[in-house]
Amino acid sequence: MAFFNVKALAVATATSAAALFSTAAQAVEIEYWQYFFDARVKAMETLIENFQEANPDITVKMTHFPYADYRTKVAAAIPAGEGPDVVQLFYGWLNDYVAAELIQPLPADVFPTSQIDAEFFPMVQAMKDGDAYWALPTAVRSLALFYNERLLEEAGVEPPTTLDEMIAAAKAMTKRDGAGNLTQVGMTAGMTAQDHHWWREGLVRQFGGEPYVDDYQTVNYNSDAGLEALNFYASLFSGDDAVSAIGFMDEPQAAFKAGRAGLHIDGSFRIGSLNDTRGLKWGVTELPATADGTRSNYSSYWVNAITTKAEGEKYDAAVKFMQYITSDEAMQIWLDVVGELPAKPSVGLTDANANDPVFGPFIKGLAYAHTTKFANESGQRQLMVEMVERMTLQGMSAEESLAIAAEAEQKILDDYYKSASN
Amino acid sequence: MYRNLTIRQKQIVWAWAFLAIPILFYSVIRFYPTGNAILISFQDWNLLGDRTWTGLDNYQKLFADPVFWKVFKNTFVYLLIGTPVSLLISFVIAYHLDQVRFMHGFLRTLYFLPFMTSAVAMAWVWRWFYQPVPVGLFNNALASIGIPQFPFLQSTTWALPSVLAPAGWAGLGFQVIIFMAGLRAIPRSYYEAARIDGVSWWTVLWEITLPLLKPTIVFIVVFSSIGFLRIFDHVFNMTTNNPGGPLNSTKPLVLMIYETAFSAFDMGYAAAQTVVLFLVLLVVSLIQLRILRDS
Amino acid sequence: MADLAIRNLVKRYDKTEVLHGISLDVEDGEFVVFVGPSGCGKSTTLRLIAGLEDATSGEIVIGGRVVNNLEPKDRDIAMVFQNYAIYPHMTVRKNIGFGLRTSKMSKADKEARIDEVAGILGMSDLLARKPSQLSGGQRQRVAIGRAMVRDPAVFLFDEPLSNLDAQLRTQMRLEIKKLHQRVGNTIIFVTHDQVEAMTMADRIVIMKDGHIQQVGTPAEVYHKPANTFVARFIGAPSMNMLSGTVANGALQMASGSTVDLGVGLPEGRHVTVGVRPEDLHPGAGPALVRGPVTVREPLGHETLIYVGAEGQEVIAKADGRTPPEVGEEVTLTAALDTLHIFDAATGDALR
Amino acid sequence: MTATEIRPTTDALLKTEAPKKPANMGQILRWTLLFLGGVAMVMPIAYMISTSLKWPHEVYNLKLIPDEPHLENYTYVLEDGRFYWWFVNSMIIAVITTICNVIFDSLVGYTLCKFRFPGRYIVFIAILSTLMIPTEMLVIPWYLMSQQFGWLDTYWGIMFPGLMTAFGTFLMKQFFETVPDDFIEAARIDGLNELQIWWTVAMPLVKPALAALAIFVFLGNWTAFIWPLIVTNSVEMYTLPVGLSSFGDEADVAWELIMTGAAISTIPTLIVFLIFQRYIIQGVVMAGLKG
Repeated sequence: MAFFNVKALAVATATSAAALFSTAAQAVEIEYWQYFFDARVKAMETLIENFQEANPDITVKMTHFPYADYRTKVAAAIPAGEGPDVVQLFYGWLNDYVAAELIQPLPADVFPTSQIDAEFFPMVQAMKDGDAYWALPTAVRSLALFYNERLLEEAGVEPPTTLDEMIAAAKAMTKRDGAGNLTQVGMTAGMTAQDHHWWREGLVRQFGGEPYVDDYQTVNYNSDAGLEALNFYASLFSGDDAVSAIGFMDEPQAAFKAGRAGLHIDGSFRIGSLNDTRGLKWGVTELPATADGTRSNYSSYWVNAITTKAEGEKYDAAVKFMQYITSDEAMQIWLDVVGELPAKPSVGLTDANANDPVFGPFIKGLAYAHTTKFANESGQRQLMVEMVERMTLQGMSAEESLAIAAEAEQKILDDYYKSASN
Repeated sequence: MYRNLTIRQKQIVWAWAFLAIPILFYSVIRFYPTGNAILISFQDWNLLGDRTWTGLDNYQKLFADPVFWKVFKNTFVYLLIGTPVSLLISFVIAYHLDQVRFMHGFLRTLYFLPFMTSAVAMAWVWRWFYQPVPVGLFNNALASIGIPQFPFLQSTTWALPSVLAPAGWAGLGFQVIIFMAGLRAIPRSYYEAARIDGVSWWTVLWEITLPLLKPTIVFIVVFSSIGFLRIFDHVFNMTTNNPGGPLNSTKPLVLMIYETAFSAFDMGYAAAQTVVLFLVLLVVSLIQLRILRDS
Repeated sequence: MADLAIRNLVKRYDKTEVLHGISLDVEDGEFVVFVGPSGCGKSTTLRLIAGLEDATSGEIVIGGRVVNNLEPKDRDIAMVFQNYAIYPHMTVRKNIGFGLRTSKMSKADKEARIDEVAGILGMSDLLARKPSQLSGGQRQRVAIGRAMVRDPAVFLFDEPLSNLDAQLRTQMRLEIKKLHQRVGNTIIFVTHDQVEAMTMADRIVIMKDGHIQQVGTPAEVYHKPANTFVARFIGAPSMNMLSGTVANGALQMASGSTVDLGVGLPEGRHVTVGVRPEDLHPGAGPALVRGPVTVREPLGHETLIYVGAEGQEVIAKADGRTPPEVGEEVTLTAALDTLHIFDAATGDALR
Repeated sequence: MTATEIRPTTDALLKTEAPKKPANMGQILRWTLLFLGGVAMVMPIAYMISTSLKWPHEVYNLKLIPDEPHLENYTYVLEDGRFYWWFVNSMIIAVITTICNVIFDSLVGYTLCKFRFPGRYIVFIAILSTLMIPTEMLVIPWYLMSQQFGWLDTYWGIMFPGLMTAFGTFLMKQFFETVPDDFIEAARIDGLNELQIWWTVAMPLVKPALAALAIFVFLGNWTAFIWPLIVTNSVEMYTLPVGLSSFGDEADVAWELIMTGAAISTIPTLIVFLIFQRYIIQGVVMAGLKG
């Protein structure tokens, strides 16, 4: 029998050694993924540092991917059981992830629905499903009008507050060479950047329309208002007195950064990179209103969610991490570093933030912002790009081009919602 | 045991031992995925959810898709402009370079250098050249002599040739070298005999040089046409903010596949497109093989 | 050193049989030359002996051991190839030493052996060179050195001289013969050149279409060819072949003359009468051939004359000083004991 | 006739052996036009390098020689650290893939050329047929495969599709045809096993072909774009072309920085070319004549 005793002892030793080992290496490691954008990575590094200080038993490993590939990577990795425990997703993708059971709902006891409904900007309610939220943002973003102070001064104009003022100011800042080529534009234009959001949720609504109905399942911009909005947008870069040109300096933000554009519509996330640009003096103001004062803006956000990969102690750690990155403190850090706006009015709408010369216009914009629900953001953007191209390159009338775009976009939506309902 | 084998059997053992890893490789990395791609082309799959069998739906969708036909046409335009133009230019250069002694090596280096560059790097260089004023080199040059700017990449007509140019440019040196080798392989005595016969320069070119160059020409045509049919790097990098644009005028099949698979995640649809690409390459190769056999 | 035996060796590629069961015994130290036109199976036989290919059936015995399933390296042989197979990327020393790669000798012994071989071949000064810096004959010597260095029981030579120019070939075949006399190993030498065979061999093996036609010393195959093939293959210019019939115990030649050989031949049989050009000359005696001279080839001490007769052309030897004129009608004769009689149907020698 | 003569043959092809003609007007004109054409060919490369040495305000003028050339752009781009990694990644991948191709393509080519065994023809045709299968067709299954086996974002993942190529195999088979069987049989008689024969006898005989193959594979992998783009996730795993592509967008079209990045990824191959020019051109010629 001695044999058995020895064996039992050996097993006991092994077990306790294993136990010992696991206590020693007790820190739970969870993985966090987001796309690469310098400021976002820096901000998240700060947040992780703070979080780990408060929770020494948890380590968070951040991985980031370039924006263009991010969606592919996430979609590929999670089903393979490889990916993150907490993941950052564009709000428009959420349905896919819920349907594919790649993310799990946030625990209602830690994230009570009623509290979130009350505390966050109402747009996040799209993330709610019955009693639970699937995901929550740290920050939201909106659009505003950037201006080059030096060029405004040179032209002797003030930052515009209405669309008419904007056109006038842009005209004053537009320069041409002897051959009639633009060498400096009054305003940037290009659907490839943020203009497609501005057109959809800004201009179309400001001209009295509603871009989509049926909870964004039906295209509705093929209307008089839509046409007027398109004509207005096209007037920026068509005709002899154009204040802009598509493809000027390759990309709108590049033209603005290079000091060759007076006005530029962009998101709050651009602030960081503009701050880094040497020799550029810029300011920002709210998106211009119509003559009767109508304003509209676009907002979007990235949410954080817990994936189905997180289980057991990793799940607990992930919940704690989620709690921290949706806290007031995290939101303020995110605003300071990234320039994205807090997702809670209580943090965003402090007097300091709302009157901030840089963040103020964006935060004010949130009050009248709309969030487009995309089925395929890049596909839908591409249709806007082509809508303009048909007019500039093929001389198609705005009416016809608008109708084609509306039809094509409706098809994307139909396909998407049809297969989603399957 | 091995010792008891006959010499021939030992050779067989060695041969298969040498081929074991490569055969495994080709099976797993080439043949299995080919079958897999064909299979996926009959399925509906967005990478996240389940695969569902949809039969020929993807193909029906493809043939009904005007973008596909546009892209299909573009692919052939790349081929049908790129191959003959680069063939002609490289032949003319090789023909003359062949007859130059002074600093021959230096001139050859100038023509060959672009072949050593990376397509991505050079796509960006050319993209910059093509920009409108005040950025682009070409348009700045035009503007400086008072000529209105030219919409290289901002035109549905000119964007494709503009994208094609750097691709042809990069491959030109390669073709020139091969042409020169082909020219040098023609025995001098043929030319000397023709000189004695007093035949014209044109007849020599047409009756001696070109027929004897046929294998070289076929090689270059096969090589470059497969390259043009599969063009991607240049297009992708010259049109990143509007891939294949404007209005799909530069989009080749490979870029459409890439977008369908890795932006729209419509794997089945993308696979159907690759099957079509495969068939196109197959047909083009077979036609070329036929021509090769005729020679 | 060892003797070598081949018993009923058959080689078949798929359905084609290229060796039809040949047998041969080679004595220790013998220099045997396989000769025959291309495709006769001589190289195949050599490759089977070397172990580069499998015999379909039959046995190969070297030094009393059946070696059929042995690796080449275990057969105690060495081979010199037509293209020398000396490696352009190695120096002469490395090339010669290559044969010792798998040997268990110490490094110093190997070096000593290489030097010894190089000494024998007279190329001690060339050891550091690359093959590209050598002449054809020197390359050939390196190839032989590579084979020699292993001191094999049997040397195999596969047409080793065919890539050399005529003068060098003559010189090299002398050297190989001397080498054989000096080292005394068994040598199997394959060539398509009958002069090489005649000058070098102790015994010649003449092959055709996968069969051995005759085995014998150079004198035997020259003077007593077993059949018309051997008769025509050995000797240059080739033996003249005239047709005749046996009638009344004598040869009735196509030229009309009758030659009485004084030996019994089957009555009425069609035969082929072979006579070597050097034995055929204008003069008195039984007229074997009659006809006009078509071409003269003066060689100095003698002149070859081509005589057209009965639709064929025969070659004869005439005096170097006063040969017949072209167009002159001549009568050719030969000593009776120089005539070779073959069966017209089978080609086998009757006498 | 033998492998040793491949080199002299191609050398002869490349030698400038055109008949010497007196320098007449036609010849001078021909030379001048060829020279101008050659200069035009290298202009994009020249502007790339020149722009990488310019300050932003100079970028848009047409001067080829910068007023005040400087290396600040390089410092900026390299300080960022990513280009350094991309460079290392590209180098590792290109080198390993090249070694694998040189070994396996030649092993297969050699086996198919010098061994007689049942199934030889089928294997040859099967490998050759993969030339017909476009890489694009395989990208999606490869991606799924990589995903399943956890190869995404690894060196192995980037490399595995290119470890052997049918083209290389075919090329090597063609070259081994020029190696006389005698060489191999002589080695067999000398007692080398087949692996040793391949490595110590056959391989050195086709060195020029191996060099050509190596150069093509290296260049192909150094500039490969679509598969590395798909299979890499993290910025640290990018290869130079993928990195450059993402950098191009991210730099907000600061052309002097993009040109610097382009120069960093191009200059190494240009240097390799200028050093090994003879070998590379020989390789091109051989591929052209043998392929």
